[in-house]
Amino acid sequence: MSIQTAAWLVLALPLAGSLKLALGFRFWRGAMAGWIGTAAVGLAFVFALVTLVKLLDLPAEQRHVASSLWDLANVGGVHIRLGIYIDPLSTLMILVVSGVSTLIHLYSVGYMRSDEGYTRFFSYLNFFVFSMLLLVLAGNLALLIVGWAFVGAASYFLISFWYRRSTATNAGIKAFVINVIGDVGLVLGTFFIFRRMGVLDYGPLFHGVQHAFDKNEASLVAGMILILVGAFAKSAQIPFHTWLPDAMEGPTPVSSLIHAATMVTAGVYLIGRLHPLFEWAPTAADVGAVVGALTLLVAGTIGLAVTDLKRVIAYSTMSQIGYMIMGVSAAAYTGGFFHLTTHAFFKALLFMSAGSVIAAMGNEQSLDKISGFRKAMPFTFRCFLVGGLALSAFPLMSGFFSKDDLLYEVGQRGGWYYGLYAAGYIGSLFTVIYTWRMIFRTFWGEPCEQALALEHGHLYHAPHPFNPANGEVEDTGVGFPGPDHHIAEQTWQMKAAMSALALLSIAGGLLLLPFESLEPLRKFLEPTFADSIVAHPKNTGLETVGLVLSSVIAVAGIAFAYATWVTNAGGAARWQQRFAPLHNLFVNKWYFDELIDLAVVRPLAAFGRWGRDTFERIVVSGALVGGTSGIVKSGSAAVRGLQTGLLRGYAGLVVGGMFAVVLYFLLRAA
Amino acid sequence: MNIAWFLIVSALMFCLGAVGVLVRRNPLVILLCLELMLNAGNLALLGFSRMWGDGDGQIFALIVMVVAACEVAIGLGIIVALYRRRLPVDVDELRELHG
Amino acid sequence: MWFFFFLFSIVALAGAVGVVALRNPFYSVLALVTHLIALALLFLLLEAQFVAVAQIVVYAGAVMVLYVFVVAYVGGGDQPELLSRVSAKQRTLAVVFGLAIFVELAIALLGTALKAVDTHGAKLATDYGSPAQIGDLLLTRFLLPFELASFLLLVAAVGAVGLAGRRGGVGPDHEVFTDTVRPQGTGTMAEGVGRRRDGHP
Amino acid sequence: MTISLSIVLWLPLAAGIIALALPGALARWVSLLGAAMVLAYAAVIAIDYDTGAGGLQYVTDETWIRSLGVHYTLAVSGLNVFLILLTAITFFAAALWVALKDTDLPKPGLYAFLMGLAQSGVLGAFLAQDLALFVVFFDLMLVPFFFLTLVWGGPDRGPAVLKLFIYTLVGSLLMLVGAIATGVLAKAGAGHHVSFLFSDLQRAPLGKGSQEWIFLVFALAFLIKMPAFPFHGWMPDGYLQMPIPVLAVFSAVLSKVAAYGFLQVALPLFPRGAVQYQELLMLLSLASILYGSAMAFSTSQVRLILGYSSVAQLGFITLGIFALNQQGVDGALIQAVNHGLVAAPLIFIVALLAARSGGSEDLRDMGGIAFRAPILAAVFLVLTLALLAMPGSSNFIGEFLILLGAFKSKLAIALIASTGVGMAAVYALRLYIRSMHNRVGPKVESRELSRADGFVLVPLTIAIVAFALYPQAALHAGERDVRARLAPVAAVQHGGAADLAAAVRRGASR
Amino acid sequence: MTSVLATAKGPYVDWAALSPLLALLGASLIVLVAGLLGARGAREQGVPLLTLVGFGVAIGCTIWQWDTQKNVISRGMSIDRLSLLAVLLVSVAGIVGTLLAWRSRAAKEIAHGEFFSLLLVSAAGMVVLAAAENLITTFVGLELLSLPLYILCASRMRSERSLEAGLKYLIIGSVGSATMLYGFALIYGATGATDYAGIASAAAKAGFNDDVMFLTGVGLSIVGLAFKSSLAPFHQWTPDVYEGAPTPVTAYMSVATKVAAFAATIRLLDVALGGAFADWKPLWEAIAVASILVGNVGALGQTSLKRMLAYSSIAQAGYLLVGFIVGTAGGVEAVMYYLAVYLFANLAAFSVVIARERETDREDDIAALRGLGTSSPVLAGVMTLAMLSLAGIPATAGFIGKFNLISSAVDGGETWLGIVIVIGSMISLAYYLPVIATMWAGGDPAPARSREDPRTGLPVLAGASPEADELSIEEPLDGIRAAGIEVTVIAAILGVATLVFGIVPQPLFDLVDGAARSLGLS
Repeated sequence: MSIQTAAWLVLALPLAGSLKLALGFRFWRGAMAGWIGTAAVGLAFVFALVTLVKLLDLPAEQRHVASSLWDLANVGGVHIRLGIYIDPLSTLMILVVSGVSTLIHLYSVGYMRSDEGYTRFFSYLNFFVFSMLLLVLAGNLALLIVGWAFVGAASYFLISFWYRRSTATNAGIKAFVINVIGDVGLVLGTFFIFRRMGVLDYGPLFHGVQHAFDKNEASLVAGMILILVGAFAKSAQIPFHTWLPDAMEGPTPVSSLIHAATMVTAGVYLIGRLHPLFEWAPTAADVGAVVGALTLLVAGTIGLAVTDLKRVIAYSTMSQIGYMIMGVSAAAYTGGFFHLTTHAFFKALLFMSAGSVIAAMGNEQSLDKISGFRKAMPFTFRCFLVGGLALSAFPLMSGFFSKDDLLYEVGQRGGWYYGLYAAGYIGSLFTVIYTWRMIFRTFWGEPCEQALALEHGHLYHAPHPFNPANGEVEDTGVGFPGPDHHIAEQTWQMKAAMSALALLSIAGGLLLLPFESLEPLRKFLEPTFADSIVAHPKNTGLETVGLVLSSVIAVAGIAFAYATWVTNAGGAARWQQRFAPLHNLFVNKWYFDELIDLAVVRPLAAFGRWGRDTFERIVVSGALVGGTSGIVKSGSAAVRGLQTGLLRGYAGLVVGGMFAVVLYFLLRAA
Repeated sequence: MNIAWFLIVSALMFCLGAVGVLVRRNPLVILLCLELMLNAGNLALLGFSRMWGDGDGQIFALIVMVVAACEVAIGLGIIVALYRRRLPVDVDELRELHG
Repeated sequence: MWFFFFLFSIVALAGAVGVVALRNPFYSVLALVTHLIALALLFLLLEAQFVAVAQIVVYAGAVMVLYVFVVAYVGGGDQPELLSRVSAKQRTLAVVFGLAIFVELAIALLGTALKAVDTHGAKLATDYGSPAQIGDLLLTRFLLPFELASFLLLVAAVGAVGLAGRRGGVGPDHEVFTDTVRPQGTGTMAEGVGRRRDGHP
Repeated sequence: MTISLSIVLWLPLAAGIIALALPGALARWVSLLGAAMVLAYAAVIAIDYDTGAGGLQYVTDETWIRSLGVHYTLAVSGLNVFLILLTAITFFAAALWVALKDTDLPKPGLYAFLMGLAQSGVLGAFLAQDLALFVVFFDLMLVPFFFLTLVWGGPDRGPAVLKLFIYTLVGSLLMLVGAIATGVLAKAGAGHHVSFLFSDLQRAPLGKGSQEWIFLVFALAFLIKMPAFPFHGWMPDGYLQMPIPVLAVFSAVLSKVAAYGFLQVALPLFPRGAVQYQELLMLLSLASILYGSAMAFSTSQVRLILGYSSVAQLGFITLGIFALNQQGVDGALIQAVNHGLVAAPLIFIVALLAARSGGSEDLRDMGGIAFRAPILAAVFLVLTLALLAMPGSSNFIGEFLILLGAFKSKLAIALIASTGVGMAAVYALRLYIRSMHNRVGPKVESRELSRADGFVLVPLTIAIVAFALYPQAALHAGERDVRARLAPVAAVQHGGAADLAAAVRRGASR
Repeated sequence: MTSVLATAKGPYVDWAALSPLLALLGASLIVLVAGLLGARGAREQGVPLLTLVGFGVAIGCTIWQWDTQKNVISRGMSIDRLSLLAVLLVSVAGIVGTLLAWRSRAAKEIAHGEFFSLLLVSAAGMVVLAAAENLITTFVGLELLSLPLYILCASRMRSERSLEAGLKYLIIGSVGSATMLYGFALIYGATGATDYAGIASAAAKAGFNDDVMFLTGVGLSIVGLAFKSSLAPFHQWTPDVYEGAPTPVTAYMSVATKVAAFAATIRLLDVALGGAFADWKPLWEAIAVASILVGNVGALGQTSLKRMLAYSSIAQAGYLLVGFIVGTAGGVEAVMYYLAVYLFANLAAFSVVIARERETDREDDIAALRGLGTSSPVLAGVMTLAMLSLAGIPATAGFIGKFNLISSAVDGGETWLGIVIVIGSMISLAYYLPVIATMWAGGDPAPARSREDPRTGLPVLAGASPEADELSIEEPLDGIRAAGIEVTVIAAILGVATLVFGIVPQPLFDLVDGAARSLGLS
C-alpha cells in the first residue's frame, strides 16, 4: 500500500466510525458502540504507523508527499484541493493523535458506560479524531481551516455533551465562538498571504514566500499575526484562553483528549507547520513567543489559586501549551513538538486519574471537598503521581527532558530570548507547586466521606444527581451524566489505558535524550525543519545549567508544597493572607472574563438591544416607512378637506384655477 | 365705436357672472349668473365678428343661445325635482356628497 | 353712437349686478330680462340684427317666462337671511376673484398686438348680420353645428320632461304624489323610532 | 438534446391552473406533480448545461411586443443554471410539505394555482434575457405572494401584507422607469429601434449620467427585495405573517432574484454606475451584515432570527458582488445558492419547533427539544452549521471567496465584515441551543421527526452536504459568465476611457 | 332633415364617413320613440336591445370606415383614425353602460326610452367632440356630451344624492363651458377663424402664438378641457358626481367622457394651437403632476368604492396627460392605448360594484366586497384583475399601458414625468390593494340584501317612502336580489380582456397605430 493510501485511510477510518455510529445509533447501543469507535481509531493508529514506516523508507529530502482527491473550488485563481500533505511533522502528529485517542477511547468505554448518550459520545469522539487528523494532514491552508473549524465544532459538541446542563451549553457556545474568531483570524491571515502569492498549497507557499515578500514585510507580518490569533484561540493563549477552563464542563475523557492532549496543541502545530512564513516574518514570531511566555506565567499563577480539580489541570495545560507556543515561535521546533508529545502523554494521564477521582466523588470536583484518597484509590494515586512527576519535570521523567530541551533551544537564540528562557524556569516553579498542591490535597490528609466509603469498597452515589457547578438538580434522561460512575480501580479498560499512558509518561523521554547520538526525534523531524533559517549555536554549558536548574526547581517545589499543604496545616492560609491582593487576582483568573465581557459582549448586546428597541421603531419603521406614508396621509387629509361638498367652494377653486392659468399665460406672453 | 369697449363690457359681465356663482346660494340665481357668463361670451363673439366682419361669430352666438336655453331648461328641471323631493333649494344645504 | 353704447352697456351691467345682488330670485329674473334686452341693443350696435332679435324673442321672451314659472313654483328660495349667511369673508373673496379675473381679461383684451381691436371693425359686406347671411351660413358651413343644436334642444326637452315632469318608470302601481304632498320626515319606521332622515337621532 | 425553456417556465403555472379546477386533495397532488416535473426538468438542464462552453444556452427568442421592442427571450446561463435548480428544489419541497402535512389547507386549488404562478414568475425572472421581460417577471412574482399571505397568512396579516407588498413594489416600480429609460435611451435595436435585449443593451452602453441614476434605481429595487439595511422595514411583518411553505420559498428564492439582478442587470448594463457607487453599496452591505447579525441575536422570535440572518447573509452576497472582482462575484453567486438551500429547510424547522413547544415560535418557550428527537437535532445541527458558514460547508467556500474578493478591493471593509462571521456563529448557535438544548422548556414535549417531515427535510439536508463536498460544480458553471458580466466594469475600472462595447465583446468571446 | 338638405344648396356631405355618428343619433331617436311603447316588457327589454343595436351599428360603421381620413361638412369634423378610435371606445363603453343599466333603477325612474336615448346622444356628443375640427362644432359637441350626462346623473330622482350630483355637475359644468366659450371667443378674436386649420395658419401668419389675447384664449379653453377630463385643480366635481350618480352612468361617463375629452384636447391643442406648444406645455405638465398627486392622495382611505374610483380616475387622467404632453405621435398613441386599457379595467371594477350593490345592502361601500373571494370567486377575480390593472401590475393590460406611457415620456425627453407616474402608482397601491385584501382576506361576507333599513335594522314599508327607496340605490323594482346575469357576464368579459391584453398586447398596439396620423406630429 502506498503512503498516500495509508494516510487517507488514517483520515477515513475515524470518519467512517463516526458516521457508522451516527447513522446507526438505533442499532449500536451499549458497549458495542464504544468498541466500534475504539476500533476505528485503533486502526487509524495502525495505518499511521504504516505511514511512518513508508515515510522512513523515503530518502530524507523526499519526505514530503502531497496527494489530493478533487477540487473543492477552482475559480477566479482560487484553487482549493481536497488534498493532504505528509511529512515527518504531520506524521508525528497523526501518530500522537491517533495513539492517545485510542487509549482515551478505551478509557471512555469504561468511564462513560452508564451514560445515556453513549453512542452519541463515541460518534462525536470519532468525529473529533477525524477532524484533528484532517487538520494535521491538510495539504493547504483552506483545508487546514476546515479541519481547524471541525475540531472546534467537535470540541463544542463534546463540551456541551451534557446539553441539559446550562453550564455545559454556555461553555460550549463560549468555546465555539472564540474558536470561530480564531477561524476568522486564520482566514484573514490567509487572505493576506494569498493576495500576494495566489496559492494555498503548502509546497509552493513555503518555497515562494521568500520571493513574494520582503523579509518582515508589513503585510506578511499582519497576516501572520492574524494567523497567530487563530493559533491562540485554539491553543487557549492569552487573551483567547477563557474558554478552556469552562470547557471542563465536558466529560473528563473529552478534557483529557481534546483539551489536554490533542486539539489545544493545534496552535503549536500550526506555527510549526508554517514556520517558513513565520521565520520570514520574525516580528510575528516574536509576538507569538512573548504571548506564549505570558500565558505560561499567568496560567501558572492561576493554577496556584483555583480549587476545582479539573480546572487546575486545565490551567496547567494552558501554561504548558504556553511553553510550546513560545518554543515553536522562537524556532525551538524539536523541543516544542517533543514537549507536545510528552505533554500529551502525561496530561492525558493526569486527566484520566482526575476523572477516576471525580467519579469516586460523585462528580464533585472541588479540592476543598476532596481529600485523602491515597488508600482508597491506590492505582489512581500511582498514576496521578507519575503524571504529576512528569508534569513537574522531575528528573528522568519525560517532561523533564522535553521541557528542558525546549527551553534550551530557546536559550540558544541568545539575546532577549534569555528573558523567555528565564520566564520558562519561573513558570516551571509554579508548575511544580500547583501540581503538588493538587496531589497533596487530593490524596493526603483526612479521608473525606466518599474516600471512606470507597475504602469500605462501595462507590459513593449522590442521593439525587445535581450539577456541582451551579447546584441545580439534574434534568435526567439523555444529556446528563449517567447515574452510575466508574473508577479505574473497578474498570479494566480505564486501568489499561492509564497504565499505558503512565509507561509512556515515564519512558517518553527516550525519544530525545540530551546526548548528540540519542536524538531520534530531532533526526526524524529534520527534513521538515531543514529549511529553517534560524541558527541554533551549540552551547553545552547552557544545556547543563538547564538540566541542573530544573532538577533543583522540581525538588524544591515539591518540598515547598509538602511543607505548605501536608506538614503544617493552614500554611496555605497564611500565604494567602500575606499576598491577599495577588491571591484575589489569581482566584479571579486575572479578571479576563470580566474584561472580555465588558469590552465585547456588553457592547454587542447593547447594540442589538438598541437596534431592536430604538432603531427599528424610530428609523426603519418611523422615518422610512412612517415618514413617507405620513406625508402622503397628510396630503390626503388636505385634498379631502378641500372636498367640502360645498358647491360654491368648488366653483371658487375653478375660478381660482382659471385665474392662475390666465396669469401664467399673461406672464408667458409678457 | 371701438370694439375694445364692447370687449371690456363683456369681460365685466363675465366676471359679474362668476362672482354671482360664488356668492349666491339659490340654484335658480346661480343659473341666472351662468346665463350672464354665457352672454358675456356672446357679446365678445359678436364684437369679434364685427371686428373681422365675418359671420362665424354670429353663428357661434346663436348656437350659444341655444345651449344656454337648454342648460336653463335642464337646470330648472333638476331644481323642480329637488323641490319635489322637499330638498332645500340651496346649494349650501346640498352636502350629502363630500370628502 | 357713444351715447347709445354707454346707455345700453350701463343698463346691461346694472342688470347683471342686479342679478347677482338682488335677494329675491324673482327680482333677479327681472334684472336679467332687462340685462338681456340691453344686451340685444348692444348687439344691434354691432350690426348683428338677427342675433339681437333672436336674443329678445328666444331669450328675454321664452326662456325667461319659463324662469318666472319655476320661481313662482319653487318660491322665493333666497330668504334675506340666506344671502347674509354667505359670510362676508366669502363675499369679499368672491369679489376679489372677480376683479382679479377682470383685470386679467382686460389686460388680455387691451394688451393684444391686434390693431383691429381699436378700430370700428372691418369693412362690412352689405348683408352682414342679415337673416339671409345667417341662414346661408347655417345651411352650408355650419350645417353640422346647426343640426346638432337641434339635438341639444331635443335633449333639453327630454330632460326637462323626464326630471320635472311625470315620475318616470314607476308605473301605475305606485301613486306619484303621495310622497310629494306628505309632510317632510314621515314614512319610515326609522323615523317612527326617532331617527331623522339623515339617519342621525 | 433539445430543451425548450418555455416548458419549464410555464409548467408550474399550467399545473396550478389544472389544480385550480380540481377538488382539494387532488389539487395538492397535482401541484406536487407539477413541481416534481419542473424539478426533473431543471435537473436535466443543470446536468446537460455545457459548463465548458458557458454563455447562453437553450435560447428561446420570440418578439413579444413589437411596438415596444420587448422580446420573449429565455436562456440558461452559468449565472442562473443553479439558481433555477434551487428554485425547483425549494418549490418542490414546499409543495411536498403542503401535500404531506397541510392536508387541511383551505382553498387548496387556489393555493396551488398561486404557488404555480409564483414559481413561473421566479423562473421567468431568472430565465429572462430581455430587460423588460425581467422587470415584468420581477414584479409579477410578487403578486402571488401577496395573495398567499393574504389568504393563508398569520392572524394579523392584513396590514403586514400591505406593507410588504407596497414596500417591495415601490422598488419594482422605480425599476420599471429605469428599465424603460435604459431601453429607450439606448435605442440599441437594429436600425436604432428600441430593444430591451440584454445583448443589444450591452452593445450600446448609456452615458455616465443616465447610467448612474438608473443604476441607483435598480440598486434600490434590489436592495429592498433582498432586503438590505435600511430597507428591511417590511421583513419582520412579512416573515411573521407568511405561512410556512410560502415563507420558505420566499426567503429562499426571492431574495436571490435580487442578487441575480445585480449580476445580470446592474453590473453589465450600468458599469459606470456600479463603479461610481461601489463604496456606497459595500458600506450598505456591511451595515446589513453587522445590523442583521446584531438583530438576529437580540430577538427571540425564531422567524425573525432567520429573517435578520438572511439580511446579514444577503449583505455578504451584495458585498461579494460589489467587490467587483472575479472571486467576490463567484462567491456571491454560489452563496446565493447556498443560502437558498439552507434558508428553506430552516423555515420548515420553525414549524416543527413550534409544533413541539406548544405552538409558540418564541425561543423563550423552547429548550431541550433534542431530547427524544436525535434525527431532528442532527438535521437542524447540520443546517445551523451551514448557516454559520462552517468551514467545510459550501457556505464557507462562498463566504471565503466573498471576503477574499472584498479583501482585494476594499481591505478595511472586508476586515470589518469578517466580524459578521463571528456574529453569525453567535446567533446560529443561540438559535440551536436555546431551542434544542438546555433544560426542557415549560410547554415542550420532544418528538421525533414525522415521516412526512423527513421526506421534506432530509433530502434538502443531503443536498446541502453533497454540495459542501463538491461546490466546484456551481462555481465552474458560473465562472465564464461572471467574467463576461464583469468585463464592462473592469473596462471602466482600468481607464474608464476604454470602449465598453469592445470590452463586452472581449468578455463574451473569452 | 335629409329632404331639407336635398333642396338647400348644402355642402357635400360624406354620409359614409359620418355613418358612425348618424348611427348613434338615429338610434337615439328610435330608442326615444320605442320608449313610448305601451307594453312594459317592450319598454324595459326592447329599448336596451335597440340601444345595443345602435352602438353595434356605430361600431360596424367605424370598422367599415376604419381607413378613411377626411374632413366632412366643410371642415366641421375630421373623420380620421383618432376620431374613429374614439367612436370605437365610446361605443364599447356605451354597450357596457347599457348592459349595466339594463335593469337599473335609474333607467326605470326616468323611463327607459329617455334614459337610453340620452345615453346615445351623449355618445354622439362625444364623437362630435372627438372629431370636431371647428371651435363651434367643438362647443356644440361638448354640450351635446354634457347635457345628457347632467340629466343622467340626476336620473335617480328618488335619491337626493343623484339629484345633488346632477345639480352640482350642471352648475360646475356650465361654469366650465362658459369659461371655455370665452376662451374660444378670444381665440376667434385673435385669429378671426373658427376652424382649427384656419386658426393655426392665422396664428402662424400673424405670429400671434405669443399674443396676450390669443394665449388667454388658449388658457381659458385649457381650463374648460381640463375640467371635462376632470384634471386637478378642476377636478372637484368628479368625486361627488361619480358617487352620487347612478352607478351605470358613473361607469359609462368615467371612461367615455375621458376618451372624448382627451381626443378633443389632443386635436385642439396639437392641430389648432400647436404653434403655442412651448407656451402650453409647462402648464399641462403642472396640471398632470397636480392631478396625479391629488387623485392618488385623495383616493386613500375612501370607503365608498365609487368615490375611490373617482379619485383614481383623476389620477389616471393625469397619467394620460403625460402621453399627450410630450407631443409626439408615439405619445398620442400611448394615450389612446391607455384609454382602451383604462376602459376595460374601470368598467370591470364598476360592474362588480353594481353587482354588489344589487346583492348586498352595503351599497358601494368597500365592506360590500368582504368575503367575495369565497362567495363568488368570479366577481372577486374580475375586481382583482381590475385593481391590479389600474395599479399597473404586470400580466394586466394596465402594466403595458403604463409601460407605453412611460416609454413615450422618456422618448420625449420627459423622463421625470415617467417618474411622477411611477410615484403616483406607488401611492395608488395603498388604496387598490386594500380592496383586493377585503375580498380575499376572509372574514364574514357582507350580508345579502334585506328589506331592512341598514341604519336602524327595522323593516321599511316597501316603496312607501323615498327614504326607503334611497336605501336601495341599485335594487331593481321587481325585487330581483341577484347581480343579474348580464352584469356578471360583462364583468367576466372585461376582466378577461384586461388579462389577455396584458399578455398579448400587440393587437391593441395595432389598433391605436396611426392614431396621430392626421395631427401632423412627428
